[in-house]
Amino acid sequence: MTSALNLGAALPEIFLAVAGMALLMYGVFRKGDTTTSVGWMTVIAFIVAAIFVVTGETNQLVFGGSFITDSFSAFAKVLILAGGAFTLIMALQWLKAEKIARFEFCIIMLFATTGMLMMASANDLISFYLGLELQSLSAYVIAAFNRDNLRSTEAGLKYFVLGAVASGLLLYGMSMLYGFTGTTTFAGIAEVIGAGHAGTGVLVGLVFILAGLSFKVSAAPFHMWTPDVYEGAPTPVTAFFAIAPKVAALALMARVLMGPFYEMADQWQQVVWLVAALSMFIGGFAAITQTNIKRLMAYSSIGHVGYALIGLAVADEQGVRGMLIYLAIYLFMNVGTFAVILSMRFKGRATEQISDLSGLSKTHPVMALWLAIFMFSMAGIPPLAGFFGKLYVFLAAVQAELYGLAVIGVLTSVVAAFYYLRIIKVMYFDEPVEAFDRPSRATSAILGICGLFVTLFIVYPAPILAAASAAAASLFQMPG
Amino acid sequence: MTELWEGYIWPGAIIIAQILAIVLPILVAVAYLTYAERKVIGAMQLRRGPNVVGPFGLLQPLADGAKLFLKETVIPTGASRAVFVLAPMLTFILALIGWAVIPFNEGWVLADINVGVLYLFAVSSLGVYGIIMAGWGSNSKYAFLGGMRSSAQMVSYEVSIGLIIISVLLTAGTLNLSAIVEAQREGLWYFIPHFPMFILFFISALAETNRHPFDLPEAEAELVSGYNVEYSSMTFALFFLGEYANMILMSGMVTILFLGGWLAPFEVAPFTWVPGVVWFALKVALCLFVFIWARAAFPRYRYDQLMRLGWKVFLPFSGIWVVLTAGFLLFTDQLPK
Amino acid sequence: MTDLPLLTIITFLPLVGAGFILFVRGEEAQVAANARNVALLTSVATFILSLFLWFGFDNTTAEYQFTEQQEWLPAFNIGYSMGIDGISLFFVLLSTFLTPICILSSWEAVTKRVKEYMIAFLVLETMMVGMFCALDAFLFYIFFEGVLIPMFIIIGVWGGARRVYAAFKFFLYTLLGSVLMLLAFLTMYFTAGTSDIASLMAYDFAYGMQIWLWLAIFASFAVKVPMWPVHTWLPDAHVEAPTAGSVILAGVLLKMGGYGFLRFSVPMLPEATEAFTPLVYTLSVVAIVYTSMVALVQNDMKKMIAYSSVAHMGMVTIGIFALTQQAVEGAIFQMLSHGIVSGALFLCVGVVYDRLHTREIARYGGLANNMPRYALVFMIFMLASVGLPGTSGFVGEFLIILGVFQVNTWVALLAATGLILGAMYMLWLYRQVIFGKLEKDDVKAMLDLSKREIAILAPLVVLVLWMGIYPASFLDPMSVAVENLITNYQVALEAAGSQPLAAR
Amino acid sequence: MMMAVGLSHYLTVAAILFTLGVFGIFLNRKNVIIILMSVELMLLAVNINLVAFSAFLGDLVGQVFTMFVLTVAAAEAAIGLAIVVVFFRNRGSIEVEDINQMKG
Amino acid sequence: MEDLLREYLPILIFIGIAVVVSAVAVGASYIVAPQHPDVEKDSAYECGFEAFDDARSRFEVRYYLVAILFIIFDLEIAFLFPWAVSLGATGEFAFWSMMVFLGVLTIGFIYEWRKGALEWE
Repeated sequence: MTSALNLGAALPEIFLAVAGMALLMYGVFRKGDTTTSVGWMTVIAFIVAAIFVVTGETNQLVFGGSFITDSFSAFAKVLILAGGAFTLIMALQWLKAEKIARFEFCIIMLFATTGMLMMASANDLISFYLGLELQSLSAYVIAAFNRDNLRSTEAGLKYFVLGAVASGLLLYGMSMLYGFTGTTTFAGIAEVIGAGHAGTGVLVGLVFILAGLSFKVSAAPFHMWTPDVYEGAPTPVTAFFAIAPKVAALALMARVLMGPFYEMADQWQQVVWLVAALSMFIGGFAAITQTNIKRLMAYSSIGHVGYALIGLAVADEQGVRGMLIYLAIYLFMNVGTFAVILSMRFKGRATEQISDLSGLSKTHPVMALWLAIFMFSMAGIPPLAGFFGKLYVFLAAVQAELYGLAVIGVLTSVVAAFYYLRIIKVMYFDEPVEAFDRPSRATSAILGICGLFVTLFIVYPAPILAAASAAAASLFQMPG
Repeated sequence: MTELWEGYIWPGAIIIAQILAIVLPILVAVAYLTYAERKVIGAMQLRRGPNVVGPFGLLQPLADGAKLFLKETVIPTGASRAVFVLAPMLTFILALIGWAVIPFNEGWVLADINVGVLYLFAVSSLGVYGIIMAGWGSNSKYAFLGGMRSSAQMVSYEVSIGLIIISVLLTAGTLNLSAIVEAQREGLWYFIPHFPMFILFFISALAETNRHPFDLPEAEAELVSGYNVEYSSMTFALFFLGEYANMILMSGMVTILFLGGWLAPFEVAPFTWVPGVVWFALKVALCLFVFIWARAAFPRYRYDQLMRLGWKVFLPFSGIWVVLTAGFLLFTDQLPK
Repeated sequence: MTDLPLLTIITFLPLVGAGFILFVRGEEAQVAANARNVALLTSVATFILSLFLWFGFDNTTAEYQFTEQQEWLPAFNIGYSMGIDGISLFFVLLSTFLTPICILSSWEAVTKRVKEYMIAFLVLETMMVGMFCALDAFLFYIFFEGVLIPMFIIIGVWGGARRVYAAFKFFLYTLLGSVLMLLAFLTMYFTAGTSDIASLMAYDFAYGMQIWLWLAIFASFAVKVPMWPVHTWLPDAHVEAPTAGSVILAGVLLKMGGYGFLRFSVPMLPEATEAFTPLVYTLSVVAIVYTSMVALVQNDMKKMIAYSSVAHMGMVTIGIFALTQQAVEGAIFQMLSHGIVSGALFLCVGVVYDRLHTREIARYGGLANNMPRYALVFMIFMLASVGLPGTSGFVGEFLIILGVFQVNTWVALLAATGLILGAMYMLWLYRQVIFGKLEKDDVKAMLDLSKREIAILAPLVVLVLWMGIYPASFLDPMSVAVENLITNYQVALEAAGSQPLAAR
Repeated sequence: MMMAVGLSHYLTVAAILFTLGVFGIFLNRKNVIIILMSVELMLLAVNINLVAFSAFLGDLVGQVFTMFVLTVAAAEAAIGLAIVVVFFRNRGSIEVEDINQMKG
Repeated sequence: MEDLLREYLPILIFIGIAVVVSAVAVGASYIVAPQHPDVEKDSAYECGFEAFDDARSRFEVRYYLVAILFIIFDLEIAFLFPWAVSLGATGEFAFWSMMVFLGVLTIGFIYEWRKGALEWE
C-alpha cells in the first residue's frame, strides 16, 4: 500500500499547502506590509493549482483510496479556485481601504481553498471530514477577521458555534456509518449498501450526514446562521462564503449521495427534495424585506442552493450535470454582484444598504448595467446565463418526473425575481443620492469578466456544458 | 461463598494492602522531605534548621502536621465553597495516584499497565486543574493571578516534558515503565545518551512542580504565596503535601526514565546484593537533594524569562532532539523492534 | 434563395446597433443625438431588410422558409434554428415596422438617458424579431422572456408616476406565466425527444399530458395576450409606459400571446385545445364585454385604449380557437391591424400628451379647431379601431365573426356586442377630445402635427387603409400556412377520436 | 453478577452524551463557553462511538479516525476560544443573549 | 476486556483510597478544630484593603494564547507517543510522515515566534 503512494494526483492540494506555508514564512519574515505581495502570490498559487488540476491525471485513487481525482473533482476544483482567486483579488483592495489588511487573510483563504479542494476529492469519510474541517476552521477565522469590529466577531462566533454543531452532527453520522458498515471508504460503504445490508444505523448516519452538509451549504432548514454571518463578515469574506464553500460542499454532497448511498436513493431523495424546496422557498420569501444587501445576498444564496439541490434530488447523471452547470454560472453571477457590493463606498466608507444604490445608473452607468444584468441573471431571465443554470436543473427534474419540485422551483423563482428587480429598481428608477468612489481597477476588471460571461454564455455554452457532462459522467462510473 | 471470598474479597484486600504500603511510606517520605529540606538548606545557609522538637528536630514535621490539622478551616466569603475545598483535595489525590504505576523494584508495581508513561503524563497534566480551581475558587485577586501564572507555567513545561519523554520512548520502544527500566539494563542508562534531555527534563520537573527557581506562582514577596494564599489548616496542608508528593513523583520519573530505576549501577557482586528498591530510593533521594539544592542555589527567574525558556529553548531543543534520535536510531537500525 | 442568413441578420442587427450606441462617448447632448441617429438608422435598415422576407416569400407552401440551423447546446440536441412561415412573416414585419416609428416618436419626448433608451429599444427589437423567427421551443422561450428585460426598464425608467408599480406588475405577471410554460416545454422536450417546433407539432402527446401542458402554456400566453382575468397588468403597464413603450406593448408584445397559441397550443396539443375551447370562449367573451364596459368609464385616454386592447385581443383569441380558415386568418389579420391601430392610437395620445402633459380626457376638447390634421389622423385610427369598412380593423373583425359564426353562433353574437361597445367608447373619446368647444387656454395654444409627427403617422395611415382596402396582399401569404394548421388540427383530432376511448 | 459491557452500552452512553451536547447548545441561554463545552461533549460522544465500533469490529480505522477527530477538535477549540476572546473584547460579554447585533 | 479491567482495577481502588484519605483529612480537621468564622477573617486578602471589585475580571489575553498553544502542542505529543513506540515496526515511511507533520507544525511555530506570541511583555 505504501509503495503505491501516488502523490502526483494530489499535486494541487499539496502544492497549495506547501505554497501556503511558504507564503506564511515569507509574510512573517518580510518587513513592512506584505498583504499585497502575498495576496498576488496566493492568486498565482491558485492559478498554478488550477493548471495542475486541469493537466493532472484523472481517475486516480490515492492515499489508500481515500482521495480520488476524476473529471468531477476537477470541475469542482476549477470552480473553487476561480472563486477563491476572484474574491481574493477583490478583497485586497477592500481590506486595505478598511485598514484591516493583514497578509494572514490571504493565507487563511488559501488554506480554506485547500480544504475545499480536498472536499471535492474526498472518497473516504476521514478525508471528507478533514477537508471539511480545514475549510470550516479557516472560514470561522476569516469571518471574524475584522477583529475590532463587533459585527464581524459576532459573525465569526455565530458561524463557529453553529458550524461546530454541524460538524458534530456530521461526525455522529459518520461514526454510525462506520459502525454499521465497518468501513470508512466510500467504495466500501457502497458495497455494503449495495449488498442490501443497509440497516437503520446506516440510515441514521445518512440523515446526520445530510443535516451536517446541508448546514455547510446553508440549505434550509439549516440556514439560520447564513444571514447573520453574511451580514457581519467582512464583505470580501461574504463573497467568498457565498461561492467557494458552496461549490465544495455541494460537490461533496453529490459524491456522497451518488457514490456510497446511490442504492438508497429512494430514501434520501425525499429528504433532498424537501430541503431543496424549503431552501427555494425561504430564499424567495425571506429576502423580500431585507434592506442590507449582504443579507439579501445571503437569502439569495440560500435560494440558489435550493436550485442546485434540485439537481441532487434528481439523483442521476443529468441532475448532477445540471447542478454543476448551475454552480459554474452561479459563481460568475455572484462574483460579479459582489464586485459591485465591494465597490459600494462613499468617500472611503463602505456601505451595505440597498438604498445607497439609488440612481447608480446615473452615477456609475457601467456598474449599474452589470449589476442589473447579474440581477436579471439571478432571477433566471433569458438570455442571460442564470436562465441556463435554472434550465438545466429543471431539465433534469422534469426528465426524472419531479414535477412538484420543478413547479415549486419556478414559482419561487418568480418570487425571487421580485427582490432582484427591486435592486434594479433602486438603481434605475430612483434618484441618485451620492456617487460612489471609483472602484479599483482589479475589481472593475473582474466585474467586466463576470458580466461578459453572464451575457455571452448563450453564444457559446458548449465548453462548459461539455465539461459538466464529462464531470457528471465520471461521478457515475465508480472506480474500484 | 468461597468463590466470593476467593474471587473478590481476598484479592481486594491484597490490593488495598499494597496501596497502603505505597501511600503510607510516601506520606512519611513527604513529611520528612520537608524536614530534610529545612535541614539541608539550613546547612547550606550555615543555619541549623529545626532542632527543637524531638531529637535533632525529627518530630518537627509531626508537630507541623498537628498544628495544621487543628487550625480553623477558613473559607473566604466570596469563594465558591465547593471548588475551594475540592482544589486541594484534587491536587493531593493526583499527587498520590501517580504512584500506582511506578515500579519500585522488579515486579514491585501496583498496576503494571502497558501505557504507564501515558498514565503518568495524564495524571501530571490534570494537576493544573487543582491549581486553577484554587485560583478561581478563592475569588481573590492574588490567588487568581497566582493560579493563572501557575497554570500557564505548568502547561508550558508540560509540552517540553512530553517531547523529552518521546526521546526516551524511541529508545525504549515501550510505554511500560518496568520495560523502560529493563531496557536500560542492556545498554546505557538513558541519562548518558540523552544527557541534554536529562537536564532539560529535570529543569522542566522543577518548573512543573512550581519549585525554585521557577516558583513564581507562589512568590511570597510579589504575589503573597499565589494561588494558595487564602488557604489555611488542612486544605493548605493538602496543597503542601501534594506539592512535595509531586516532587517525589517527579524524581521517581527521572529515576525510571533516565537513571535506570531500580537497577544497580554496575551488574557486579557488591552492587547486586543491594535490593533494587534501595537503589530506587537512593536515586530518588539524590534527585530530591538536587531539588532542594536548586532552591538554595539559584535566584528566582522572572516570569517572562521563565516562559521564554520553556517555549523558545526547551520546546525547539527537545523537538530537534526527538528528530535526531528517531533519525539516528532508524538509520543505524537500532530501533527496538 | 441566397445563403445569406437573413433572419439572423434581421434579428441581431439591432443588437449590433445597440452595441454601437453603448460605446458612444462624449457630451450628453452629442451622445443623445448620436444615439438617436444610430438607433433610427439601425431600425430602418432592419425594416428594409425585413421587407426582403416579404418579397422573397413563397406564398404557395406551408413549409418554413429562410430556415437556418446551427448547433448550439450540443449535449441536449437543442439547436439554434430559425425560420418563418405565413403566420410569423407579418409579425416579424410588424415588429421591424413599429420599432423605427417608436424611435422616431421618442425623438423629442425622451430627453433623459437617451442612450439607454435607444439601447433598450434595439434590444427589444432583437428579442421580438427573434421570438417570431425561432423554430426551437427553447430558443423561442429565451426570446420570449428576454423581452421582459428591456420592457421592464423602459416602463420603469421613462414611465409615468406609478411606473415602478406598473413595471413590477408587468414583469412578475408575465414571468409567472412563462415559467410554467418553461416546464411545459421541458416536459414536451423529454416526451418527444426534441425541442424543434416542427417535430413537436408532429408528435402525438398523450391526452392526459396534453391537458397539463396546455394549461401550463396557456398560463403564459393568456397573461401575455392578455385574457381576462389576468389582464390587470396591462392597463397599468400601458398607462405608465412612455408612448413608444405603449406602442410596442400594444403593437407587438400582446401579439406574442396570440402567436404562441397558434404556434404551440393549437398545433401541438389539438385534443386539449378542443377540450379547452369553451373555456377560452368564455374568458374571451367576458373580456370583450367586461373590458369594453370598463373602457367606457375611463377618463384616462391611455387607459381607455388599453382596455380596448384587451377587448380586441379577446376577439383574436376567439378567432384563433374557432379554428376555421376565416377565423384564424381573421385573428392574425386582426392582430396585425390592432398592432398598427392601437400603436397609432397611443401615438396620437402621445402627440397631445407631449403638448399638455396630461392624458385626462376632460382636459381636452375642441382640438378639431386648432389641430385639424391631427383630428383627421386620429379619426382614421379611431374608425379603424371601431372596425369601419375600408379600414384594417374591419377586415379582421369581420373575418373572425364570420369564422366563429360557423362554429358557435352565440359566441359570435356576444363578440359582436363588443364591436358595438367599442364603437361607443371610441366615439365618445373622439367627441370629447376633438369636438366640443375650444375653451381652455392651454389647449388653445396647442400646435398641430409637426413634420416629424406626420412622418411617423403617415405610414401608419397608409398601412391602415391599405390593409382595409386590399387585404389580399396580407392574407395571401398566410392562407396556406393557416390551412395547413387547420388541416393538421383536424387530422389530429380525428386520429385521436378514432382511437378507443380507453387509450386516452 | 458482573454484567458484560457490550457495544450497545457504549452506543447508548454516546447517544446520551451527544443529546446532552445538542441540548446544551440549544437550551443554554447563558454562556458561550458552555456552548463550546457542549460541542466538545458532542465530539466526545462521537469518539466513544468510533472507538467502540472499532473495538467491536476489530478494525483500527475507527481509532485512527478518533485521532483525527481529537486533533480537529483541539484546533476547533483553539479557534473557538480565540473568537470568543475577540468577541468579548468588543462586546464586553459572552452571554448568549448578547449575541444579537444582527437580526432580521 | 476482563484482563484489561483487572489491570486497571488497582488504579481505581487507589483513586478511591486517595479520595477517602483527602476527604477524611479535610473533614476530620473541620470537625476537630474549632471553627469561629467572622466577617474580617473570611474576607479576601487584598493588602489590608476591602476588596475593590470582583476578582474574576479580565486578565491578560496571553494566558489564553498559552492555553491554545498548549492544546496544539499537547496533541502533537499525543501523536508522537504511539509513533515513537512503534517506529521500529513501521519504519521509514512512518518516520517521514511524522517529519512532514512536524515540519508543518514547525512552520506554525516559527510563525508564532515571529509574531511575538511567545513573548511575555
